[in-house]
Amino acid sequence: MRLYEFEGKELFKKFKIPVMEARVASTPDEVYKAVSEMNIPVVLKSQVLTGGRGKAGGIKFAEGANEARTVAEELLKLEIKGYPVEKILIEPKVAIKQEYYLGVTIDRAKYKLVIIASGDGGVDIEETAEKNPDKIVKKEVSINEDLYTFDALLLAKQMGIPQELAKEGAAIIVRLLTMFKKYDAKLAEINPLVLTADGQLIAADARVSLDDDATFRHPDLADLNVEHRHEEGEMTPREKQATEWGIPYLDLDGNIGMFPGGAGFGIMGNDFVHHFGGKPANFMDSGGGPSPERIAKMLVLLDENPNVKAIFGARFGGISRCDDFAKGVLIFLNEHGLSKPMVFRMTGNMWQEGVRIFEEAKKENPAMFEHIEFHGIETPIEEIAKRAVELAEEAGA
Amino acid sequence: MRLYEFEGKELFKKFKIPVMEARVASTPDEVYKAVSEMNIPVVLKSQVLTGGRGKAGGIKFAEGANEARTVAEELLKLEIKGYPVEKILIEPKVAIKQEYYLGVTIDRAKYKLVIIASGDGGVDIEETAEKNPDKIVKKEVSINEDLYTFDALLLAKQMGIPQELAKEGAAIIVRLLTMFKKYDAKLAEINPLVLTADGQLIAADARVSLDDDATFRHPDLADLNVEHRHEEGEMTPREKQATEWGIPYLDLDGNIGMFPGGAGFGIMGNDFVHHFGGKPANFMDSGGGPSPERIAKMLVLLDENPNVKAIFGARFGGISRCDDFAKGVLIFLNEHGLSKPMVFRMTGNMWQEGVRIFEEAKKENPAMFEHIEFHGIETPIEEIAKRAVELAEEAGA
Amino acid sequence: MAILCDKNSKVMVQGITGGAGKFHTERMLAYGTNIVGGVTPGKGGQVVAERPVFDTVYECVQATGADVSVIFLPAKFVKEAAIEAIRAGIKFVVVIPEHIPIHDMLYVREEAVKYGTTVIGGNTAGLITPGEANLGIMPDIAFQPGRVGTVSRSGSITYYVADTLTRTGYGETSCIGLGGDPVLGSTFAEILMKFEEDEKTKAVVMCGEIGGVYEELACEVIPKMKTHVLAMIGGLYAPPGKRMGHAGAIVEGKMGTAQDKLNMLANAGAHPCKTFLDIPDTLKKLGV
Amino acid sequence: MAILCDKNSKVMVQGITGGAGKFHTERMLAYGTNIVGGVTPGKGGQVVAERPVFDTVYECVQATGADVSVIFLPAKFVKEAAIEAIRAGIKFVVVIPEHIPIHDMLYVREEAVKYGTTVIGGNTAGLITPGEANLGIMPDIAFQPGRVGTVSRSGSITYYVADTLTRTGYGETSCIGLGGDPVLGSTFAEILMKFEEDEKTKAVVMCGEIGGVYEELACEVIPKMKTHVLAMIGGLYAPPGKRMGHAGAIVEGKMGTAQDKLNMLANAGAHPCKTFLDIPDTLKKLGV
Repeated sequence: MRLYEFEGKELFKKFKIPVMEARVASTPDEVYKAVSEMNIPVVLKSQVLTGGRGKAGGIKFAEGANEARTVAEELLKLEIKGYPVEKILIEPKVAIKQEYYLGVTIDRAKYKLVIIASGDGGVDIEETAEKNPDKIVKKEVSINEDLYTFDALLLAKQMGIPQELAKEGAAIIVRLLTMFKKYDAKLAEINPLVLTADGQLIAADARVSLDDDATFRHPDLADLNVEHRHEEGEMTPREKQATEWGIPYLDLDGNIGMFPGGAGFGIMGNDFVHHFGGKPANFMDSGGGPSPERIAKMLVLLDENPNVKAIFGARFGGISRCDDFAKGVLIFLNEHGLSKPMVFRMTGNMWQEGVRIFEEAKKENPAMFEHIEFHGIETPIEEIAKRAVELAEEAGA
Repeated sequence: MRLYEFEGKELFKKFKIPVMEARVASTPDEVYKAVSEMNIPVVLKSQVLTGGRGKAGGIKFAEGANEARTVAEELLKLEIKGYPVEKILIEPKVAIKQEYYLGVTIDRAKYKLVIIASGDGGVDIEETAEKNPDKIVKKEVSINEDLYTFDALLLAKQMGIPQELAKEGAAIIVRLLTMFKKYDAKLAEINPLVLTADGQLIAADARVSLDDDATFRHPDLADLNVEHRHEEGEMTPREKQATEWGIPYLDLDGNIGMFPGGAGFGIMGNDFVHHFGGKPANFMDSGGGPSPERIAKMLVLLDENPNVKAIFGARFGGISRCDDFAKGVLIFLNEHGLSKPMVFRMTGNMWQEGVRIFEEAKKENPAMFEHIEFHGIETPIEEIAKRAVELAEEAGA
Repeated sequence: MAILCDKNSKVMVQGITGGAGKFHTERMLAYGTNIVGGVTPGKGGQVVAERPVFDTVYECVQATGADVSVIFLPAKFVKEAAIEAIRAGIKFVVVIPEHIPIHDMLYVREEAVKYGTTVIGGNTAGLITPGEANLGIMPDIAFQPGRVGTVSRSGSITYYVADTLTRTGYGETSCIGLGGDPVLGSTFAEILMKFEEDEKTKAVVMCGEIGGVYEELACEVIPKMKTHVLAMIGGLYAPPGKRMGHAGAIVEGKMGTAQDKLNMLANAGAHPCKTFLDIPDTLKKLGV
Repeated sequence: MAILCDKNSKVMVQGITGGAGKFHTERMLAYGTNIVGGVTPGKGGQVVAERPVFDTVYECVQATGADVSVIFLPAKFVKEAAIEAIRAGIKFVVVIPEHIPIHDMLYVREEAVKYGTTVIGGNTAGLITPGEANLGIMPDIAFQPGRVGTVSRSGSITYYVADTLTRTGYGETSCIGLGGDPVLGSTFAEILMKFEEDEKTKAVVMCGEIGGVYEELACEVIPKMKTHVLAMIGGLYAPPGKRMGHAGAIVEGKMGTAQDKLNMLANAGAHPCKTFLDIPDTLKKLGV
């Protein structure tokens, strides 16, 4: 769950990481009002859940309220990497003496938290890391260890914070790590951490990602108006529908509806379709042990997608049960009906029972199964993928 | 710093360790009023900072308010091991099915926290520990480790808490340890932890000692009305005076005023006096690096003590400075005057300067030094002790 | 032979009294897995599938000698359950549930390393040593004793690979689901080294995925291995994933495509496969 | 020879810019102690007693090679300072201040054990290796190079014992103040074993006190020692101390009087002394 800059800064405030006195506005009028009250030159920052905002013209300055309103009108029309700007963060314009980089993330290979610091902050930090790795300081911290002030002080000095501000810098490092641990963060980045002309250290930007799987223990995030949301960007209507139903789903630009079991085969099944000359219309994950109702909803998403010409199904019952899978398919067939050809393979946990359910239903209502080809363990999955590509070609023709 | 039972239970409440709904009263009328309102049979518990209260008749039952008043009158006249009863804790009388023991302390030899638990709680727990050590369960915990619920659950079962209450017991164990760590405790004891006839686990007593040296980080203790106080018991007027001045001081029953440097020689100097046939009138510790003003106050305490017949001084300047020592003695001589004979030895850090100060003052006012014999490194301290015993004998005769 | 669990392993189930725990305990038993007991705090003394239930892992280990544990519990209880198992002396812990908070897995990993315990998952289908033991949620239909090991981030891929190996007569020594969560109890490299030490395993099929760092780490051990490694990577036709901020790029390096991962593995000495059908072809060429 | 610190040790001072730190740094230097620098966070770059001041111990160690640190800081800063020194590779840490919170010392001890560092104090007068190094606040007047080691809970007792040894011609190898706080960085047993390994130390005088557990622990190592141990205990005429609650009695056993402690030590093979004057008498009898 990625936070907007203004949300991240609310978290910073809670941990006494210094940020500027700021306002958030959604319309040019709100911007005008805010800047009138602030009555100083300001910077207007588009709030989008993606990087590269500055280069895309999403950050502008304004001397007064009238100029701010005009600038806001432009910004609110912007789309940055496909994300429309809906909110603007308004902050005082300050003179900057130095930009630092400070970030905390998880090194998954070493299973450690890592603090990364540099005296060379700003947009080109990744380039710095690649070309001048000695300008980047890293410190690994075990999850069950505290960071002591002396470690932070050393980092602050190594990143080039001047002697008289090093203790203040150290405090910011300790607080950022404390926040990281307290809120189950995956990323907490201050880039840049600025040294202002009047000698203050301030977090000028905030990029924070929290672990969706740990939000259950942070009910207080709601007080910060931080809501659960997509990792990045806006969703298509179908993706929104799927999210409401709790199904991981992404629209792709092909024509084969992917109806897999498990995220792993969800990914590899798409590769196979490509491999045999087709193009998937979506990515989908059933999740572990989906209920029949969920299976039915997955099919609804595909059947109602006009791009889908044929459906490729695969069910290898592990934690999921083939009888539940079969029941789900039947719910879909009875309540919604299938309008596309579908080929699938079903095996694994409770597969005999699944087959029995299908055969019974087919005996009762053969028409319902008219567009369905189903296979068991005897057919390699590659054959099913090939057949799905054929079906889509036939349907598309 | 030892807490009264009612204070300890305030801390317990803060950590959700179950205690009974209780009242505290200081007069028979307050007791009457409290029990009238509670309107149930109660137990009245004398609040004293010592153990053995039950055996000394400090715990009584009362069926109603009138009886409670009468009982309270008796209790408030009690002195338990020399400690007058000034407050009474009033709790509902409950039927008890089982008494457990649960304590946390520090094992100084192993440098670990230790949880101690037993199914055999109550006043005889130490006897149990000695005679049936297998009825005592211990669990060591490192200071930088959390106690997991599974550890606590195992302890709860091992101490014999019934299966259906074991999770509740485990929660109490975890909370007691959390409290212990959060408040820098030296001891946190629930004895007994009772299982009531209606199936509840309740902390029926609370013995908590906190580390005086860590109170600086617990300003919130003031909200619980927990004040800094003597480890056990009430002080003599001179001990109170010394405490106000910040000087560790205890009255003893001899006649030699002990004016040592350092706690170590404070203790061993007393042994030496005994060894040579004398008896010290006090124990005192100058603390590290005492100021001249503090030195002067130490002498005031001794000179004004009518039991003191002679003063035995020793100063080995380490963190303390002999010049400060000499200045302090002079302040005392000038502002207060010495009415007893005194023998002392001074050496160590800045001793030459100390000697110079004395000799200059003596030259100016020899009368002021009439009762003073002072020695340097050439005289073994044993000789000084012997001489102090002689002086006291002469003065006492 | 097998790795991590065989017919002599004494297996316990944490969360044995829950719906999934009970269901899969019965399935695992039906497969012949040597399940000796289970744990649900507060439910000690009960019996599930004729196996005793204990309140704590310590008690279960004392009474049954369990040395392997399979966890079927809601994600938020996994941290304590896994650490309990590790501290009680369990040497192999299988974390079936998905969506384990990442920080929790870091705590679990610290303990696992300290005690020398192997943890797989979260979000793993488990491990199966065909004919000997089935830990977790894998369907037994696809598996047959044989000479190839498998390790995969995804349960469904494990089934398909085993299905292929079984159909083509190679069979499997042990099949491991590394897990699908972003931070996992074990790495590909660690599991590959365990297969390397297993005499019966003649080749290992490792199936990775786009994203994460575990495939790249495997490249450090593959050159040292005598056992053949076959590699598949899911997401060959997916766009490259996104790194988390600059920090991610600085710590984990530039994000590669699935094809980059496959190339790295090939350079390290692994044999790349694009579909499951490539696997038997490759094994044949290698003379396995 | 000496223990823990000699003329080759590179000594740093934590809190060197404070009043006590500066005063004692100059004193220690005057004695000839090889002080190479000091640390006060935020004051790096300053100079005290012609020695460089650093912000962190790490920087000081990098620049000066310091391997011993003496801490002169308010009690509440000692935990971090000691842990900083330990983690930066300092092998001997002297904690001069008193009233260190007990829990803080437990944290320090965990780190010390992990890194193999010796910590003495809190509330110690320090260590003196006569003629070589003086760490802490001991007056140099009482000390002279020689052949007896001393270890004491109290600074004042250390001075008196050294005074006695010096006056009677034995002199000292190293004199250690264990510290007066209730929980100490090192135990008598640990320091005794260091003296045991020092060839020049022919006997050790250990001075304990009523209360605490450290004297009793010494009884475990004395029987294994070849070096003679002389024991004094303060508080022979004091009433027995009070245990903290039942828990204290259960964990640390019944509280003995000072006489009990002295008897235990005698039974373990130590030679008991009642006054300082007994020390040279005993050494003479032992032929030291």
